Amino acid sequence: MTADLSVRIGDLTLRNPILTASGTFGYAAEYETMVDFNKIGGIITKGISPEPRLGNPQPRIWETESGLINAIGLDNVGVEDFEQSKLDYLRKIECAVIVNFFAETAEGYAKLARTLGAMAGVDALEANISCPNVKAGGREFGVDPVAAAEVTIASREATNCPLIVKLSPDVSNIGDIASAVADAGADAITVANSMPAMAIDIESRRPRLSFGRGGLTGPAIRPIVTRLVYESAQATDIPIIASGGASTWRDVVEFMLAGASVVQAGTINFVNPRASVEMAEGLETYCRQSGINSLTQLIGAVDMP
Amino acid sequence: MTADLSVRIGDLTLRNPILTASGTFGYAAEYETMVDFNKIGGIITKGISPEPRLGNPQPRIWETESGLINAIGLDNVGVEDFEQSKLDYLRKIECAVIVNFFAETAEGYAKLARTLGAMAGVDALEANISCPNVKAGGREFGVDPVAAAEVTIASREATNCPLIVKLSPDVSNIGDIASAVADAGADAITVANSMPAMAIDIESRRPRLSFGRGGLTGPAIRPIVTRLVYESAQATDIPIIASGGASTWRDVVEFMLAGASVVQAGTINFVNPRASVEMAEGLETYCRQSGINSLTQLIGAVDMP
Amino acid sequence: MPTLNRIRLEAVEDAGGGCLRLVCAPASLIAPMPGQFYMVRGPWEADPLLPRPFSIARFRSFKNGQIQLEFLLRIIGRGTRLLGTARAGSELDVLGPLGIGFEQPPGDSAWMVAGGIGIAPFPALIDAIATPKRKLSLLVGARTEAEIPGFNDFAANLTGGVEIATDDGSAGFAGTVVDLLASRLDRASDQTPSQVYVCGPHAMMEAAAAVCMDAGIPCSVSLEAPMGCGMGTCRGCVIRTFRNTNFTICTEGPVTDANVIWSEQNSQ
Amino acid sequence: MPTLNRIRLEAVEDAGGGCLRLVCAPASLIAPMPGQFYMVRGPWEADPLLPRPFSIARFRSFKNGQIQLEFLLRIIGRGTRLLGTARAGSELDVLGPLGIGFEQPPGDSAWMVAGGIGIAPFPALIDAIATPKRKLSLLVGARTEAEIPGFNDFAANLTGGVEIATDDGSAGFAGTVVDLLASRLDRASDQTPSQVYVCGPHAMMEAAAAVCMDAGIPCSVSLEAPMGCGMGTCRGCVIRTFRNTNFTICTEGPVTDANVIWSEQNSQ
Ligand SMILES: Cc1cc2nc3c(=O)[nH]c(=O)nc-3n(C[C@H](O)[C@H](O)[C@H](O)COP(=O)(O)OP(=O)(O)OC[C@H]3O[C@@H](n4cnc5c(N)ncnc54)[C@H](O)[C@@H]3O)c2cc1C
Ligand SMILES: Cc1cc2nc3c(=O)[nH]c(=O)nc-3n(C[C@H](O)[C@H](O)[C@H](O)COP(=O)(O)OP(=O)(O)OC[C@H]3O[C@@H](n4cnc5c(N)ncnc54)[C@H](O)[C@@H]3O)c2cc1C
Ligand SMILES: Cc1cc2nc3c(=O)[nH]c(=O)nc-3n(C[C@H](O)[C@H](O)[C@H](O)COP(=O)(O)O)c2cc1C
Ligand SMILES: Cc1cc2nc3c(=O)[nH]c(=O)nc-3n(C[C@H](O)[C@H](O)[C@H](O)COP(=O)(O)O)c2cc1C
Ligand code: FES
Ligand code: FES
Repeated sequence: MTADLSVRIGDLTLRNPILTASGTFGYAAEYETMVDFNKIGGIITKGISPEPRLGNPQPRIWETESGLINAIGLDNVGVEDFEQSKLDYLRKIECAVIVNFFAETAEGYAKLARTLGAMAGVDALEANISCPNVKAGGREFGVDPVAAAEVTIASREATNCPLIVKLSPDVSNIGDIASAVADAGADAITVANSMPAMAIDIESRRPRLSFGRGGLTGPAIRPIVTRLVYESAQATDIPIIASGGASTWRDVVEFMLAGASVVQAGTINFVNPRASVEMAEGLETYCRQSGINSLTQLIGAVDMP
Repeated sequence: MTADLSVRIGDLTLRNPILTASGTFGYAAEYETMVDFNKIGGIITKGISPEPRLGNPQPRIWETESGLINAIGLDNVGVEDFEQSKLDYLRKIECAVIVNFFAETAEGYAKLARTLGAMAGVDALEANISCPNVKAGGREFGVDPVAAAEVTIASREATNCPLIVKLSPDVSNIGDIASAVADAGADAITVANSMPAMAIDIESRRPRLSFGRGGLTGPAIRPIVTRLVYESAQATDIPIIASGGASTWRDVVEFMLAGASVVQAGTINFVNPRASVEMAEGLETYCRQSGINSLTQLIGAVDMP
Repeated sequence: MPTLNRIRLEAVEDAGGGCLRLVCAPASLIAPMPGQFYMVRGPWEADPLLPRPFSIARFRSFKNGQIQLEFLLRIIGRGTRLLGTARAGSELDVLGPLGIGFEQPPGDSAWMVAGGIGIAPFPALIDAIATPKRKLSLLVGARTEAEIPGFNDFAANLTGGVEIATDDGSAGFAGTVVDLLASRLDRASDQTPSQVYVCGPHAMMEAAAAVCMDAGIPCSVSLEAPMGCGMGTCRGCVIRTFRNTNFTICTEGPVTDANVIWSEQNSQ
Repeated sequence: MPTLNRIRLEAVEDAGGGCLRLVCAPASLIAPMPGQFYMVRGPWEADPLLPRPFSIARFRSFKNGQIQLEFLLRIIGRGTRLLGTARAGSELDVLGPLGIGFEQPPGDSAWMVAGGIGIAPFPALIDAIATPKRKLSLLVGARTEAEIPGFNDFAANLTGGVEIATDDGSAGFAGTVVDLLASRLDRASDQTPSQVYVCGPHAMMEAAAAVCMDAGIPCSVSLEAPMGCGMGTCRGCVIRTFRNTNFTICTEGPVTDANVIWSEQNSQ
C-alpha cells in the first residue's frame, strides 16, 4: 500500500507535495536527464517578467556558511519567449507546471497573470512579491499587508488559474500579510523567499555581488523559515508552501509539521539535482512506515507547548 | 607601530572594537583562564532582570546548519545577586564591563537602568529590546519604532551611563528603528540579536526546544546581519555594534566596512573560547599591515554600487 | 583548569558495538579526572558548528609529562559521523578537562552501571580506583548484543566481574541494566557495593538512582544534556533539580550525587 | 549527458606548485571531452554548501568500459582545502561531464597557454589531440616558480616544447604568460599555431585573446565564474558578451571561441 501524498492548491492537484523552487530549476528541461518529473509534485519556473531581462553583471552568487547569497537580477527570457521556446517542453512533462512571475505595478502583475494564466500547459501561477535582487522586484509589495493584498486582488481578478503568492521573510508579523493575501483571494501562500543579505570582500571593499545586496537561501535559513511557516499557518487556512532551506525528506516532514502543505526544493537542487525526487521518495517511505495515509495527519501537527 | 583601535561609545572608550556578546560569555569569570581580558575591548554580561530567573526547562539549545537555536529563557542571577556576587570580579578585569538588561515595561527598563547605571564598575548598559525567548522579553519593543524610542527615552532619563540599545533583526526596515532609538538618546545601537526561529523533532513532533521557538545565531545569520548593519549605518550617525555570526577578524573587518564601529563575538565563543582575542589580534595585524591607523578608515567604507 | 588545545589524532579505531575509539597523540596537557569531559571539534568548516562533549574514556601519563587522551564514542549524528571519518594525522580542537569527575568510592567495592555508550567514562574510572583489595564490577546494558562496545581492554581490574543486560535478551540478562542492578542487589546482599556509578540515558540514570536510594547505597551519576560551551556560560545544559533550583551540568557536573538532582533523602 | 555519481577517491597526491591531484576510482561513467568539467563535492555536511567546478584534468578508459577521472586543483579556499584533506577511500559526489569542451585544432600545430592552475584541462586535451604530426606547445605562467604545478607526467606529447613565464622572473621568461605568448608569436612566425587554447584568470584570457586576434589566430578560452549548478539553471555563471547578450558559461562554455565573448571580428 502506498500512501496518498496528493495535495490540492485551488483546483490543482499535485501528485505529492514536492515542488522545485523558482530560479533553482530553470525551465525544467535542463534537468531532464537527471530528474524523473513523474516523481515530484511539480516544478516552478524561473520568474517571468513582461520583458526579457539580462539580469545583473558578475558576480551574481556568493557562498556563505551553509547558505548562498544570490543577486541574479531575475535574468529570464520574458513572457513572449517563454511561451514560444519553453512552454512546449513544459506541456509534455508529467507534473504540475507553475509559472513564477513578477512585475513592477499591481497592473503589471494583473496583466502578466492574465497572459500566463491563459496559456495551455500552465497549471498555476506564483506571484513573486518578494524579490530582493532588483530595484523593482516587487519587494515593496511583500512587506506591507495592504500592498500585498492589492497585488493579489489584481492578479486574482485577471485569471482563474490557481494563484500562489510568494511572501517576503523579512517582516515582523508574517501572519498579517498571510491573512491579507488569503482574504484577497490567493489559493496558497509561499513562505518565503530568500532573506535580504549582504557580504563584502574585505580586499576590494566591494560587495561580493555586483548588485550590492542579495538574497540568502539554503540550509542556513531553514530554522527561520520554519518559524515563518508556523506563524503563517496559524494566521490562515489556505495551504502554505514552505520555501527555504529544505534539503532532505526530514526537512519536508518538519515543514509539514510546522504547517506547510507543500515544500519547495530550492538551493539544494544545486547541491544535488536529484534532491526533489529523493525528498518525495523519502516522504513516501516515511509515511508508509509510520502508517500515515493522508498528509492531513502531518500538516500542522506540531505539538507546541 | 601599532594601530590605534580604540572606539568610543558615549563617554566610554574601548581599547579595541571587540566585545563579547551577552549570554555567550557568562559574567566573564568563567573564561578567566582562557581569555586575556586585556586584549579585548570589553565584555557584555548575560542579560540581567529585576528578579533572578531560572530560565526555560530542557532542551534549551539545538544546533542547525552553521547555526544554533537557543531558548535559554534569560536564565540569570537577577540584579541584586549580580551586584553582590558578580560585580566584584568584573571591577577587577581590565576591559570595559557592559551590562545587558531587560524588563517588561518601559518603567521597568528605566528602573533597572538607574540601578545598574549607578553601580561602580559598570561602564555601559545594553538594553535588550529584542529577546525572542521569553514571553515578555522586550521583543514587542524591538519591532516598533515608537515603542523602541519609549524604552530608550525612559532608560536614558534614568542614567548617565553610556546606553546601548539592542535591536531586533526581524523587521522590514531597521533604519526606522535605528534612527528612532538614536533620536531618543541612545549612545549606540547593537544590530542585532538572534533571529526568531524554530526546529521540530519529527519523531516526537515536538519543537526541539521546550519553549517552542528560539533564536538563531552563529555564522548562518551573518549575511543577514551584515545587511542590517549596513542599513542601520545609513540611517543614523551613532555607533553601530554588530552582533550576529562573527567568527574571525575577517568578519570583523567585513562588519566594519558595512558600517559597524564595534563587533560582538557571540556563539563563536562556544566554538573557540579564545575567539574574541583572536579577532582583536587579527584586526590589529590587519590594520598594521594595511596601513590603517584609525578605524574611521574602515567604518562604513564599503564601496556600494 | 581547562585549556584549549589542537591535538593530532593518532588513530581512529573500531571499538565494537558500533562505537569507535579516538586516540589522540600525547601532548602537554593537564591530566583529567575520570568522569570529566572535553569539548571536541574536528577540522571542518562551520557545519557542524559546536564542539561535542565526550567523557575522557582513558588517558595515559608519560614520563615527559605528556598526556594521551582517548575517547570512546557512538556514532549517532552529524558530528560523531564526521569524527568517525577523520583521518589519522588530522587535528582536533579539544577543550578541557571540564566539569567535575568521579570521586573515589568510600569502601572496598564499587559497581559501575552503563547504559550503552555510558560505558565511556568507566575505563578511566577503573584505572583510577582499582586497588588489589577493591572489588569492581561492571554492569552493561544495551538494546541488543550488537550494540555493546568491547570492554576486554579494560576488564582486567574488574575483579567483581562483568554482567550484561540486553533488552531483547540476545546476551546476558534479559531486561534493562537497571533491572539487572536491582536483581543483583537483591542477589548479592552480602557484597553490597559501597558506591554505584551510573552513566547512560537520563531516564535510565534516574531509575538506577531510585534503586540505589531504596537500597541505601550512594549513587553517582554522570549527567547529559545538549551543551554549547562546556564552561557554564551558554546555560544550555542547565537542568532543574527537585528543589526547583538550576543545576549546570557542565560545571557542577557532569558527575554528581544522584540525590542532588532527584531526592532530598540522603542515602547515608 | 551529465550524470550524478558517488565515486570513491583512490588517491590524493601532491601535484607540485601547491596543487594536488584527486584520482578517482574507475567507475561506470560517460567519458568526458577535454575541457568539460564536473561539479565535485566531498562527504561533509552543509558547509561548504555547493559543489565546486573542476575541469577534467585527465581520464582513462578501461576495457570494461569504466572511466577513471583525475582532477588537478589548487587549494585556494574552504572547499578545495577540505578536498585536500579528504582521505583516500572517502567518497565524492561528482556531477558531469558538464559544458562544452575543446575542439580539435584545425591544423598541425597548437599552443596551450595556461595561467596558474589554468593548466588543469590541458593534460586531457593533449591526450586527445596529440598525433605524430602535430606540434603541441605549452606556455605556463605563474607569479613565481614555486607556484607552477608539475607537468612532467603529460609533457611527452608536447613536441613543440614547454615554456615558462614567471612574473618575478624566478624561472623562464620574466613577465606574464601573455607577454610570452606575444613574444613567441613574433619570434616564431614560421610556425604560427593553427589554434591557441587559453585557460587562466579572466583578465589573462582576455589579454591572450586580444594577442591572438591581432595575429589572426583562432583562440579558444575556458571561462570561469562562480557556479551554483553547472546546469544552466541558477544563472550564477552568466557573463555579458560584447554584444550585450548573456553567455551561460556552464552550458554554452566553459570553452568557447574568444570572439564570442570579446570581439565581433572573426579571426579567420
Ligand atoms: C558530559 C557529556 C559526556 C559525554 N560523553 C560521551 C562519550 O564519552 N561518548 C559518546 O559517544 N557520547 C558522549 N556524550 C554524548 C555526545 O556528546 C553526543 O552523542 C554527541 O554530541 C552527538 O553529536 P552528533 O553531532 O553526532 O549528534 P547530532 O544529533 O547531530 O547533534 C545535534 C545536537 O544535539 C546534541 N546532542 C545530541 N545528542 C546528544 C546527547 N545524547 N547528549 C548531549 N547532546 C546531544 C549535540 O551536541 C548537537 O548539538 C556525552 C555527552 C555529555 C553531555
Ligand atoms: C569551469 C571551471 C573549471 C575549473 N577548473 C578548475 C580546476 O581544474 N582546478 C582548479 O584548481 N580550479 C578550477 N576552477 C576553479 C575552482 O572551481 C575554484 O578554485 C574553487 O571553486 C574554489 O573553491 P574554494 O571553496 O576552495 O574557494 P572559496 O573561495 O572558499 O569559494 C567561495 C566561493 O567562490 C567560488 N569561487 C572562488 N574562486 C573561484 C574561481 N576562481 N572560479 C570560480 N568560482 C570561484 C566558489 O565556487 C565558492 O562558491 C574551475 C572553475 C570553473 C568555473
Ligand atoms: C539562484 C536563485 C534564483 C532565484 N530566483 C527566483 C525567482 O526568479 N523568483 C522567485 O520567486 N524566487 C527565486 N529564488 C528563490 C527560491 O525560489 C526560493 O524561494 C529560495 O531559494 C529559498 O529556498 P531554498 O533555501 O530552498 O533555496 C531564487 C533563488 C536562488 C538561489
Ligand atoms: C546561548 C545564548 C544566550 C544569549 N543570551 C542573551 C541575553 O541574555 N541577552 C541578549 O541581549 N542577547 C543574548 N544572546 C544574543 C547574543 O548576545 C548575540 O546577540 C547573538 O547570539 C548573535 O550573535 P552571534 O551570532 O555572534 O552569537 C544570547 C545568545 C546565545 C547564543
Ligand atoms: S554547556 Fe554551556 S552552560 Fe553548560
Ligand atoms: S552555474 Fe548555474 S547557470 Fe551556470
